[in-house]
Amino acid sequence: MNLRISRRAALLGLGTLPLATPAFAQGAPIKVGVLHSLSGTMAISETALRDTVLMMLEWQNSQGGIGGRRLEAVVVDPASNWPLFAEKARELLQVHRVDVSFGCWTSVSRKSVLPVYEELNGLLFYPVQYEGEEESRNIFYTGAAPNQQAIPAVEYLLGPDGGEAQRIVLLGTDYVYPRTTNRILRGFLNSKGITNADIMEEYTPFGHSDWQGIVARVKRFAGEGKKTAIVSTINGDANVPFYRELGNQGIKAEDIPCVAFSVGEEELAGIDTRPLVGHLAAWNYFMSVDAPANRDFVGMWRNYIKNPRRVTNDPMEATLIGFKMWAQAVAKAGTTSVDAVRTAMIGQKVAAPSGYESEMKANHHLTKPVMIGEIQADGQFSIVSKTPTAIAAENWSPFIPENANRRRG
Amino acid sequence: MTGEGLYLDGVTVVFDGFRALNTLSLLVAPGELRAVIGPNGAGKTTMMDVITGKTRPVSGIARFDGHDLTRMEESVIANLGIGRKFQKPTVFDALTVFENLELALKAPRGPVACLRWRLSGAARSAIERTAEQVGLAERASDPAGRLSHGQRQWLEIGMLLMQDPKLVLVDEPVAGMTDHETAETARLLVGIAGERSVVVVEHDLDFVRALGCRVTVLHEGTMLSEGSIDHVQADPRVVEVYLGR
Amino acid sequence: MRRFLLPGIVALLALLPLLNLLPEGHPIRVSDFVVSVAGKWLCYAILALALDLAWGYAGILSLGHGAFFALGGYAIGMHLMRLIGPRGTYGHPVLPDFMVFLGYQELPWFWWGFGHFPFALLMALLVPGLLAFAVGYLAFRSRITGVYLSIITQAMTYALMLAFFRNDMGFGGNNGFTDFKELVGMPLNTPFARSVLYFAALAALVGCFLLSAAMTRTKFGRVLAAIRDAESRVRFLGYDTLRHKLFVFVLSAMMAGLAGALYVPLVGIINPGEFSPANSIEAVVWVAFGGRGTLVGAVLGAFSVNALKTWLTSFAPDLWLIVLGVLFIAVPLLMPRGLVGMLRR
Amino acid sequence: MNRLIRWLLLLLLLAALPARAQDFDALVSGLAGGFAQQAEAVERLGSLGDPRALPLLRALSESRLMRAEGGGVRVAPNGATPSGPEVIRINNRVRVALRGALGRLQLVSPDPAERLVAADGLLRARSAEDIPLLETALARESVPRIRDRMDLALGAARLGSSDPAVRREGVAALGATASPEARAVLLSALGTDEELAPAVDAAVAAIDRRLALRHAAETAFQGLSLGSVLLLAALGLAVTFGVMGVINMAHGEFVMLGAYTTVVVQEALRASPTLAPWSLPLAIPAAFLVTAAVGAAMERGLIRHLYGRPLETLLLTFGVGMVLQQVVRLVFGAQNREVISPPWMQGTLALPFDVTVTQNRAWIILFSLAVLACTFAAMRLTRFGLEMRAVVQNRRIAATMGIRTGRVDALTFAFGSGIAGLAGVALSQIDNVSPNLGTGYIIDSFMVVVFGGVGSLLGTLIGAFTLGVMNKLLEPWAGAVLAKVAVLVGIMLFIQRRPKGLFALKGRAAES
Repeated sequence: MNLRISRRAALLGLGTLPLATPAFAQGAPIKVGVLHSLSGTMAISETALRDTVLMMLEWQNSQGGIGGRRLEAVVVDPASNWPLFAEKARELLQVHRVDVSFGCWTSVSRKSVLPVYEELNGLLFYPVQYEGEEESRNIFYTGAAPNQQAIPAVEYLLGPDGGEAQRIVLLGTDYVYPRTTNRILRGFLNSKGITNADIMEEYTPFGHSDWQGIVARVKRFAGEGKKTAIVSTINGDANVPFYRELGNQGIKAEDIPCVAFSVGEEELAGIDTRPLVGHLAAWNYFMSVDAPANRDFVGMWRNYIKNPRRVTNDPMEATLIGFKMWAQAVAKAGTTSVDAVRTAMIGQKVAAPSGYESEMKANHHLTKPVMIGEIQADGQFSIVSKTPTAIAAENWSPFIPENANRRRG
Repeated sequence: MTGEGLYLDGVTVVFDGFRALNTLSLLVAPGELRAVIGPNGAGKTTMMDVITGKTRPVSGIARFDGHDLTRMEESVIANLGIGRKFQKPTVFDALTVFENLELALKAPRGPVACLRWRLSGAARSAIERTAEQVGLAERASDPAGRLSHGQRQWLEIGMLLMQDPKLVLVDEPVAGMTDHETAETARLLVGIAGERSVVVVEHDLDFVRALGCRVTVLHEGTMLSEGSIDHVQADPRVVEVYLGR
Repeated sequence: MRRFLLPGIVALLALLPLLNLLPEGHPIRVSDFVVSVAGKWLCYAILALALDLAWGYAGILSLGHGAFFALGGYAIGMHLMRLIGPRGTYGHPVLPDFMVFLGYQELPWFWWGFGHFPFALLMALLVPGLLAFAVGYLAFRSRITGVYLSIITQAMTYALMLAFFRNDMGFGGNNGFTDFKELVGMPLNTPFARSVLYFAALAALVGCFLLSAAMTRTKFGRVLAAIRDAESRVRFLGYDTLRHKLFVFVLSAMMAGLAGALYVPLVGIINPGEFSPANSIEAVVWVAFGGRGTLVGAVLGAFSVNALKTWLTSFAPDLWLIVLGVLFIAVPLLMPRGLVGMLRR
Repeated sequence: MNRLIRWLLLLLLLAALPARAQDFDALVSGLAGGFAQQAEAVERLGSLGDPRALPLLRALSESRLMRAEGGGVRVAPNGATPSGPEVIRINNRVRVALRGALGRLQLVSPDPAERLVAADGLLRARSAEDIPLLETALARESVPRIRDRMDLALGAARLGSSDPAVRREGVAALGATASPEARAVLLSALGTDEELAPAVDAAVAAIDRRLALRHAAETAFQGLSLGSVLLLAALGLAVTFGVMGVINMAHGEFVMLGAYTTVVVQEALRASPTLAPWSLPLAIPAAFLVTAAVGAAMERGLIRHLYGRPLETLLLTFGVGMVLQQVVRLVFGAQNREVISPPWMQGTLALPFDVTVTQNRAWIILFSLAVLACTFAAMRLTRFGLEMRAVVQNRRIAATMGIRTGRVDALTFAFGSGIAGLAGVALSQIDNVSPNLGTGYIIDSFMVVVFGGVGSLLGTLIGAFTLGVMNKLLEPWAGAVLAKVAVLVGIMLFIQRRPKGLFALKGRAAES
């Protein structure tokens, strides 16, 4: 189905057809760009988001579109290649004239397209948790900022339910999200009286598959007599071999619990989770959330993807929230014009599948609940802690001293 | 004619425990024409490899005009004035006959010199003269890839001449040639010698006889016999290992 | 007729940004997108030209040219980062954002001088050149040729990719450099800047093309062809093939560096992904597709394969890899001499 | 008889503890409360020592304890996996408490495995209350492994005693071991006990000396394990590249196909209870055949047209790799696929001198050596191997002797590809099964083959293990990335010195 859509798009994509049709004519379809990698290393995570957007689009059309106008998707493949992200963003905006885009995963892809969206005044919804330290008027961030994920998770580890950890191992893939998050966490831990001598920090490359040495070193670090916990910002692909090694070296959650920020239901689908029971993840949504909105979401997804075993995850939920908010904002503004929609976006509220109500704040970030889940033998998470209310994002972390002399604006 | 010519003494080459050359000694005077014969595996080609720097001996002396050949790069040896013609003719198929000869022409060999190289009238006429000499004047602007087997052999000899070497090494020049071509080649080689030393490695005894020069017989990497063709053919050791078979 | 073919194409290419100036909705107006994408292809064409010089003419199949390209890009990227100055997020007068962030107190020594455009441009040529010199010298001296050389150069770009991914290297890690503001006083991210960069890339391509064409017509070019076909024979002719190969390899690397230097301001980002071995192989495919050993072929290949890729990633986002893969299979089998070879026949 | 004594002993122990049976029901209903309440209830049930608690706690730890209607709890049968909101969920805090409680209750169990787990649990609980319990159990224990564990647990328990003499005894006992756990326990005591500090320091130093050897052995194992992975990935290349001279850039994708074959075999056999446990061994021939077939098809259909043009082959196979990757992505989806490890490949294996290694990696080392041996045998001992070597040495003469060279080429390539498939089976046990699986290994494999010496299986073996061990030696102080970069640069420099690799073919044949 999406092939048919993109074929039309492709005809325009030739760049040879003069674009005389005014894009905003009454009744003309609203164009939704989908900028997720369908090949290359990031396809593993991003294809599900492409499908989520298409699902929402189909749903919205079944509701009669927005203001009587149908929605039409333009799917492109930036192929996990960052300069190609920028090129495809420009193509979406200038050739296909999309009214809104949903896309990107990882900060580098977002940073690659950001100048394009700012130059051409486009609108992008970014659905993944990230390190913060950014705020663009052309981007709405529907994933978590560090204070909506990392800090509550570590707080949990330090508390009685998490095992009262006194030493922390910060393991991450060597890129900006783990580096920043760990920097914020170090500041936070220091403020809680955990000195740098009790913090181990180590980075590995993308797709790292040989974890023997690092896990052995973690074991040794944990063998210094203080209760130790691992905080993992390991990126997608490397998690499977990491968890396998953890399980095989006999590190149980009771001894050294590991809390992860990038491991969701999709990642666990590739692992036998029985040896991992009790390890943790922090998100703003888990598939196991017991709420009517979530049951609708899971049912709709499995119905759309025609697979009763497929799972949902946090970035998919964030995509859904973003989509719904955007649709509401367009309806409210009565136009798809970027400036009007941007204004209408602020203050939009959606009853999210997480069971909480999320609100778009003026800093272009959402309020979100924080949930801690323990891995279960069936690959799902058992929610062991959640915040009573959705909390607002601090995209400029107070634990980063340089934010004090940040340029506003 | 100056210098001492080619001087090999006690040269030994070992491949995986196999002695391809075993204390080989050979002296070729300036201007001399010498034929080297021997059965397969006698070390003829290895000897040429040592002289041209392709193979390093484990021991022994290889000198040309007082230069130690065992320590030099192939290209440096070539620039000393040692030219080599391979058994299988290797000319540059993508280039024309003229360009092949031009590459061989004695001139500065560095990249910058090659970039700045302009063909002078003298060089052009030297190339044309050589093309004439090897009978390829008519085909000067054809790619070498289109030449027949014999013509390629001649072109290679022509390239040797362009190098203006003091010592020419020729490996089985007449393999696969017609009788007429063989005779032509013998005449050509005899003509070249005198001004320069020529070492010819060959199987074809009729051809060697036609050269009418001193003959060295190799066997198992060492010199078995040396002298006129009639002398070596009469040598019983030679008869046993080579001719007798 | 053939005499006017190339100048004609160049003139057409030069016209492209001018068509962008026409008012919106004009039948022959080209969009910003086309200008920026075409500018990118021009840079790729320079890279293809560089690769063709080494592979098509001298038989040196480098699977590491992407590394030279990326190094050139990084050199200019460093300059662009320095130019951001206090306009960065944290407002630091000297240090780029990522350094502020990783807690650098001062600029690392290898960043010195990159505030000056001529220095950065020089480095964009010199650094790839020096790397090519070192790798080439070691490899050619040891007579590493053919596929061995390909594997070594591939390992080189792979090692560089791993190294540049490290945040501790001081080159911005995975994120690399982005969010550039200006170049030689000209604000980037405007249609005007893109046109200027487009013309710069076009001029560089024409320059590189003419230089390569002139070079391959000299005796040096013939020596290279001879080395490609029978290297040891060339050595027995008295040519030190090491020096010739090194010369062309270094020159080719510098050309690739120049391509990268033009590419980065155009696309607005440079990161270690550019070092990925697949990028280098893709560049080889452009040359093979266009026809190696002919300069026109290299340029044509870069344009056509990339045009196809741009189009397919929108037209058939799920299938484009298969289409491109089949193309890579078909070229060596069905058109070993590439597009140019086919057209000439 | 023996069993009876055990139960009597248990009763005896229970009588010694303060029995407050009236609390039992209250505590049991606490098991269904909040996490904090649960943990408290579990701890108290453990020290209460009522044998009725044992099945309840076990059920709780295995998610079989359910909320019954009317406030109580009920136990689902052993082996059941109930679901729904009535299942009582626990968290890590409860799990830690459970471990201690179950330890106390199971320490005199007739099942040695349970006693071992119990001793382990008590070691981690480190409570002085357990001293008499452990002393009695130790007196009866006959299995050496469990005795060692109980000794450790006793030492740890003594360290928590209020009597300094007992504590000193504990330090001495722990210091006599070579166990990292003992070291951890000692170090944790260091902070609380000024007086014992010198004794603890000495004990830790003694343990460290014994551990140093162990760490070295473990590092060596890690290196060998990485080497075995490299060996598997490179062996197929050693055949296709080393023997045939074909640069197969799709080699990594063949590895990936092998891994996906494993997934498919597992899924096909999932329904059959007799075959399912054997799915991994069964996947071995399947993966070999599938990839060999793809390899043969590729050789006959494509590569054969390009012999003598290695650079073109390189491009062509790169294209094949792209296509294979995307086809797999479209067929199986971009997500990771789950591969289940059989129980005998999970957990750690204890070797002599307390060296522990992970089972799956130990198996993979053995597997890689077995594959190497088979490859060697196939090339040296079979008719096919003889023909293959003949074709490699002189194709024309081999053909005149009646060898069908085309068939030999196809078989050789199929054989090399099949080995890649075998690598895929092994990699499915340690890495992601995703369409990108192969890309991570291709360059390393080439480096191994080039480093070891093209055409030499022995070279591939030594090359792979050398690189593996070097990587692991460098890793602790250079980090994973720099270690890898250093090894790559090292190989590049090494090849300058020995362009033909470690084990080069010498002589005339190698010159051409």
